[in-house]
Amino acid sequence: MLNRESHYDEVFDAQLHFRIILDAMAKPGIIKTIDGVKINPPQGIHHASSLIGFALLNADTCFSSVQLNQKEIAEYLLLNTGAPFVTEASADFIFMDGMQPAELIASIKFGTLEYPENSATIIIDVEEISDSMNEGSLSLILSGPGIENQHRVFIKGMGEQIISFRSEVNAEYPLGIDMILTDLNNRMICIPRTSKIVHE
Amino acid sequence: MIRNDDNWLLRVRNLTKIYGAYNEQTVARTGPEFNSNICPDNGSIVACADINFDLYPGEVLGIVGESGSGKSTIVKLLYFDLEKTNGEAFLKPYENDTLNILDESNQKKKFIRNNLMGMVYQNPRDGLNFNFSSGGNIGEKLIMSGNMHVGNIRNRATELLSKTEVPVQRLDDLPAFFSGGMQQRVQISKAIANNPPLLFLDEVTTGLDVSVQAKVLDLIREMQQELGIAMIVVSHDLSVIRMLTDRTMVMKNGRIVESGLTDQILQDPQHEYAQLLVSSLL
Amino acid sequence: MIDNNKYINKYNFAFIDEATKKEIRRKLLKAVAIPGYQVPYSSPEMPISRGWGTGGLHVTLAIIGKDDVFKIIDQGSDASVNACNLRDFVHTMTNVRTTFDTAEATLIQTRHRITEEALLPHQIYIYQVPQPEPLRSVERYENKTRQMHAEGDYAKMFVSLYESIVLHGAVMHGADYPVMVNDRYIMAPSPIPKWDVPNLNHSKALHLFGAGREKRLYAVPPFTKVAPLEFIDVKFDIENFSGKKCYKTSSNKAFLDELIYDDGSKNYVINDSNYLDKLMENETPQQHTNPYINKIAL
Amino acid sequence: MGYVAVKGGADAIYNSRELIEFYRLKDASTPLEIKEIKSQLRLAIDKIIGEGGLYAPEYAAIALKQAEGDLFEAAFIIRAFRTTLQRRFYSERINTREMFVKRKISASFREIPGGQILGPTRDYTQRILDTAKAFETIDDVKLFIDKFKKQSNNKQSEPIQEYEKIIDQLKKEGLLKSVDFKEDRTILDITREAIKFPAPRSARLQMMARSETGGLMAMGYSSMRGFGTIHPTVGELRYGSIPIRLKDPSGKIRYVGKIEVTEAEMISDALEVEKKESPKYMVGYGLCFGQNDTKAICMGMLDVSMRSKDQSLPANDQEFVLFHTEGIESMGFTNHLKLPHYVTFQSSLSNMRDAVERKSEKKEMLTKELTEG
Amino acid sequence: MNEIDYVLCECALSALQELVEILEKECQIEIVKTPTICMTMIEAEDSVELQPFYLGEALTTESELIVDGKIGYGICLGDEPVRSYCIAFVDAYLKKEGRNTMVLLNFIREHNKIIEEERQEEHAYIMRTKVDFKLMEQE
Amino acid sequence: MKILEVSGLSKTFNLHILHNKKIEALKNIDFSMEEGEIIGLTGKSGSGKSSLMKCIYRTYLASTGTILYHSDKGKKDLVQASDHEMIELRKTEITYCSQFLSVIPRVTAIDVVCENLFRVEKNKEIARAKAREILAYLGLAEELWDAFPATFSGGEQQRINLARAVLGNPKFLLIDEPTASLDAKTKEAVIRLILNLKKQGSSVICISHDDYTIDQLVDRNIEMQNGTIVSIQSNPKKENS
Repeated sequence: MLNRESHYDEVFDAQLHFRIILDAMAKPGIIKTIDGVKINPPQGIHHASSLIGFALLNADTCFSSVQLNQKEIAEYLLLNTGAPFVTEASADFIFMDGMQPAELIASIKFGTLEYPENSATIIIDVEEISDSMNEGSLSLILSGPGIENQHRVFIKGMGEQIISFRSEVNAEYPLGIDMILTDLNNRMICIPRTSKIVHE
Repeated sequence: MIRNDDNWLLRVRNLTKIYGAYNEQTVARTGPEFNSNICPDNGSIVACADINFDLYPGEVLGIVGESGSGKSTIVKLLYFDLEKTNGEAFLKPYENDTLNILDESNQKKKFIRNNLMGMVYQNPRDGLNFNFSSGGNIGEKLIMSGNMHVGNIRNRATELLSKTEVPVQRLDDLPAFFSGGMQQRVQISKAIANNPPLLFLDEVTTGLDVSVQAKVLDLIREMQQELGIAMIVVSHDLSVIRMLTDRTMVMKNGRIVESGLTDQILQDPQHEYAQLLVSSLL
Repeated sequence: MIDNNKYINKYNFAFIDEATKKEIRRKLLKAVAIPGYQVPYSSPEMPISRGWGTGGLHVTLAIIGKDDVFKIIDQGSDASVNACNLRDFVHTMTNVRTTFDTAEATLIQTRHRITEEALLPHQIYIYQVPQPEPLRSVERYENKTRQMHAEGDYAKMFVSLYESIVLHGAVMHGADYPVMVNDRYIMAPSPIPKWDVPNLNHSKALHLFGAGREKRLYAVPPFTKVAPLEFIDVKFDIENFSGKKCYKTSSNKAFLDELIYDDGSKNYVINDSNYLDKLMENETPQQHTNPYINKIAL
Repeated sequence: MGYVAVKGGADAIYNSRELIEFYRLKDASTPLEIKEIKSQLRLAIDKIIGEGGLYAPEYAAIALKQAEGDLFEAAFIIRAFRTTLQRRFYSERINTREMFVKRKISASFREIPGGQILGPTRDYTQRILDTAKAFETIDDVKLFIDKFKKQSNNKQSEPIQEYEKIIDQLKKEGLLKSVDFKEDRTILDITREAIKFPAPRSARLQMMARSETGGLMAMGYSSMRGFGTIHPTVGELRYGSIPIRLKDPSGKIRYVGKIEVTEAEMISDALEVEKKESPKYMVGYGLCFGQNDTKAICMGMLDVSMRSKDQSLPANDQEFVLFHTEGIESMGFTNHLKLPHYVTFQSSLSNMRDAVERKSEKKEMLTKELTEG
Repeated sequence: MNEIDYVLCECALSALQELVEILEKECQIEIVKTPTICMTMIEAEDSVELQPFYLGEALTTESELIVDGKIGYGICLGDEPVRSYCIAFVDAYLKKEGRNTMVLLNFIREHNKIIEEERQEEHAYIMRTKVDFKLMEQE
Repeated sequence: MKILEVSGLSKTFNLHILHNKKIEALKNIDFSMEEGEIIGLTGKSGSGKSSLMKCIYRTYLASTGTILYHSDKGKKDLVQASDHEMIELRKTEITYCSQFLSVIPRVTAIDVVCENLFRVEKNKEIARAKAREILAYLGLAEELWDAFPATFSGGEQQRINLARAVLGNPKFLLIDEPTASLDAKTKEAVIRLILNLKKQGSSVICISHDDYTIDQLVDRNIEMQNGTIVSIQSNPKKENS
């Protein structure tokens, strides 16, 4: 049985977490932590991703989840935010797992030239986001707006394919998608469409 | 036998523009043989249909016909002022001459309009921005092609204005205060600013005084000779067609009823309507 | 039975209801992701007039938290009446600490100026924008300007600069000088003087713009290229204060206000009131550096 | 000394707020009761709830008092108050045919189903200033009410009923333009999503419902007077109350109260008829909170004119009509000119002086050339 | 006869309050949501083409009570905390076991009659302003 | 080497607007000509000389038959060739010089003459120098060179027309009445000019009513009557030369 989260303050927690996301979106690749509230999300979605959902979702927007435990996650987010669950093709926010097939990205909203903001934001659960190299992690070098020169970040638990699909979808700037990555330790980074990614 | 069929500059196939609902019958039940371009079933108007032709580099093609025959529609479709209902157009100097330019993105169309085509409208207001000076109008085209040097823009604009016999001291004046003939010459300067290989002229002398008409026509002839630019000249006036064009298409009710060398059309017209049209020429 | 507490309405933290705040926040994230692009938003009514900073307030109230330190200036001054009014409103609705000190603030809302003191990486700089559409002067219809942005079709804008150069020998845009952001969008930097425009380029802080009446939000993230429009042979330049200096500090390296006295005589004073105060107190506030300011001979 | 924002702005605005309060109260007259404002300034309240976009007559009365009777300002206060409230419910779609009719007239026919019911209207009050109102007492009021209630009806009292509409008749005869399903029929909420052009009809109607009456009237009038092609006839104008129902959180549909609205159905020749089709009428629709004939009629006219393909006339131009009838916004922006602009002005001054200098240099050079040559 | 909610929304507040004060004595009440003002967006449609659109919002008061384990919602137009509470109470009360239906129904019946009479009276005043062409011709 | 082979050529005008009246202008014309040959066309007015010439130039569309032309770029049937090919040939190889100058207002005599040359010779002064040379040779008064030909006499206009036709040394020249209204001296000059073209390899078909011109100019003469060829004869005066 999923419960309404009672410890979450929809005024102040939402504000605090939004500011962290805003800061991360303005400084792509810089690692932030999103934490501080006791919640009990269902299996298959990160604590941090749930908090991002709480901060950004409500009845005026819509989301999709393509995670394994999709049904339960969808119910959980709907119950706590009021946002309707829709197909990924029409969703404003999409929750996914870093190891899921990247083809999903090709079928989501990426805006029009007149209204490029009418595009999806994807929240991707990965295993670990770090400043230093670990066994099996992807090494990404980001550059573009928000980054002074370039910035290196290491991601574990995300398929390389996601990066190449993203660059395909984002080829015709300003069209594109924006990504938020979270890990098991409540760390997060943002990768807006403007970031150029080189991965090694 | 030799045929240099691949030498075209612009290739147009099945170009069709219909206002209103469209079905098979819309085209089949209109045209010169029905003496109407309004579909009896649904009232749709067939502005032009099944237009096919090739234009070669440096060639001047006339389109003649009464008003409402669809002649202006063709150039407006090709210049992207109107959205086609059907059909294809290919342009040799474009990046890939197997792409239907009518289906390209707006951005690509803008590029084509700005660099590979020019248009001179009957009404100078359609071709010129009356809030900008004549230099600014020409500059707009140059800037679109990446010329970001004020001095160079002014030099080129001066050159173009003198070529089109607009007094160069009018460079910084607003064309709103020019005479009709001079507005038309500024429009021509603007149209050829980026040396396009193709120029459309839509009734450019209609509405001008006779003496001014002659001057504008001379200018166009001269430009054509000098620049070797291919042109499509739309006019209801056969003397304009005779003076400017190599080939002519005669239109009626949205269809081409005859096409041929201009002197042939004028001296040996085949189609009944073309004969009627020529016989009315003084 | 309950007490009849009719007409006793408690205002929400930061005035705006949470649903609307969320909408503004989502739009702000998109604005940051597409620098210089104007994102339409619902723009709820504020208890101050349209044109008096409602867009700036929307941004401030949607992002402000209990721990923020809020500064607001109008025309460079912390104590201008409009700034006082909005500061009072924000404080009443949030109870956050307010300050005049640029360095201490976390959120700075402004009308018509960037502070003379350099901005810091953790600061968010919020602009009240009267007219967000830089192309409005050359195209009055919204759907057409939107098309122009969509296609990056900016020739008309440059022609208007060309016309100004031809007519007056220089681009006559004073405040609100149009800029190109991230080589893609032409953006109105709000009516800040040309003096301030170069400070947007590769700034350390995040800049958020709110146009309430026109219902648009846009942003310039830190370290983003912001280039004033110019020609190869006619360059952008900042206001010319040559030969003039602040009568209080003798400084000539700041945006100056011109004072006209009753007898018709004139004087100049540093516009940014907090910066002026700091200089008067012999503090050494860090000023912005940019090629235009750097070349001014002391 | 020139105009410079000196320190002390905070004190000045505080004192200014006090001063305006002083001017409101300085005569130490009896404070106006909200109940009295609400009932005796009924039409002012109707304007405020309409333009404020919030049906809350009591709050509108408070706003009117607070704003010293300035309708713009009061509507503005209501709009701002809206911002602080959560929108918790959407009503079931209202049905104006359920209206408890208080006024119902048609200009297009002499006799209409249910008859012409004038209802409460100021149209025939003969605007002769009634100085007796200066001496009105509570006794006068009571006397009037007693007398009014006792007036005998010279007809049998008719049962309350719903009436057929003129447009139903025209529809039956096939004289109305059929629904154009190519038109954008989405329902947009302009208070949640910024309006985009071309705007769907739903957005235009919503925006007009909260537009400023005077602005709508100016635009509607322009269309009738010669800057437009609309020659409308009032098909039917109704004023009355309609029930509001909504789904409660358990999903049950509940009655929650009634609101008063004015509805106008404006008959006009259809603008663009498909060829071959016989001419048709189209109906422009106006609906607004409270009793406001002018607003409903003008809204109905502009509804028609904005559907024209010819965008060259002011009243046909969506962007022009909708942006320029938004009273609260235009009031705010015109008033913002009062704010100091000395930084922008200084910047423009710098340009201007340089340009003047360049011009005079040029002139000097010219005169030099002339005198020397 | 009109629906219960109609009567509860339109009847005199003092009478309703009196009724609820009597009924609530015998009940366990938990206030889940104290009466709070909020907004309801009113959806309308044009009468000819049935194009739906939003007319504007109405001020609404909502509350949520649990009465002897049964949930009740009270929603009404205007800033009406007491009425909202009473409606929520009645909503819940009608679901609970051992309710006193008779008292409630009597109240509804009685007040429905009052409301209808008032409506009829107002209607009569309005009908005086009807233009009667036939009558005028006769005179 | 043949330059032109006409076979089975006929031309019928179908006048729709005159109740579909049919006029047979040419009937079953056969002849061929060698490169460098000058052929004269003679016959009464209305015998079909001009029609034949216009069919070759494609101002008239032949009804049946073929007109094989040996261009520098290969063989072409001028009846079937596309309009584009005809335009190309007219610009580079085949020139038609009519009896009447179609006057272009406001263009000087020199520039009228140069018009075709301007297409290939971008340096206008070089082109004009060539034009002056020819106009001087044809004896057109120098003061007329920069005047507008609209006001010229018939003879003056004809010289302009001729100069224009020969300026680019066309490979194949069609001339209608080149010497009609010229004085004896100019007539001589024109004849020499055309013979000179022949020397340079041009082939010429020339319509003339003037026996002297025919005698001096043509290698063979085709006589026409009622749209058919009645005789093709070599010019005895030319056979020896």
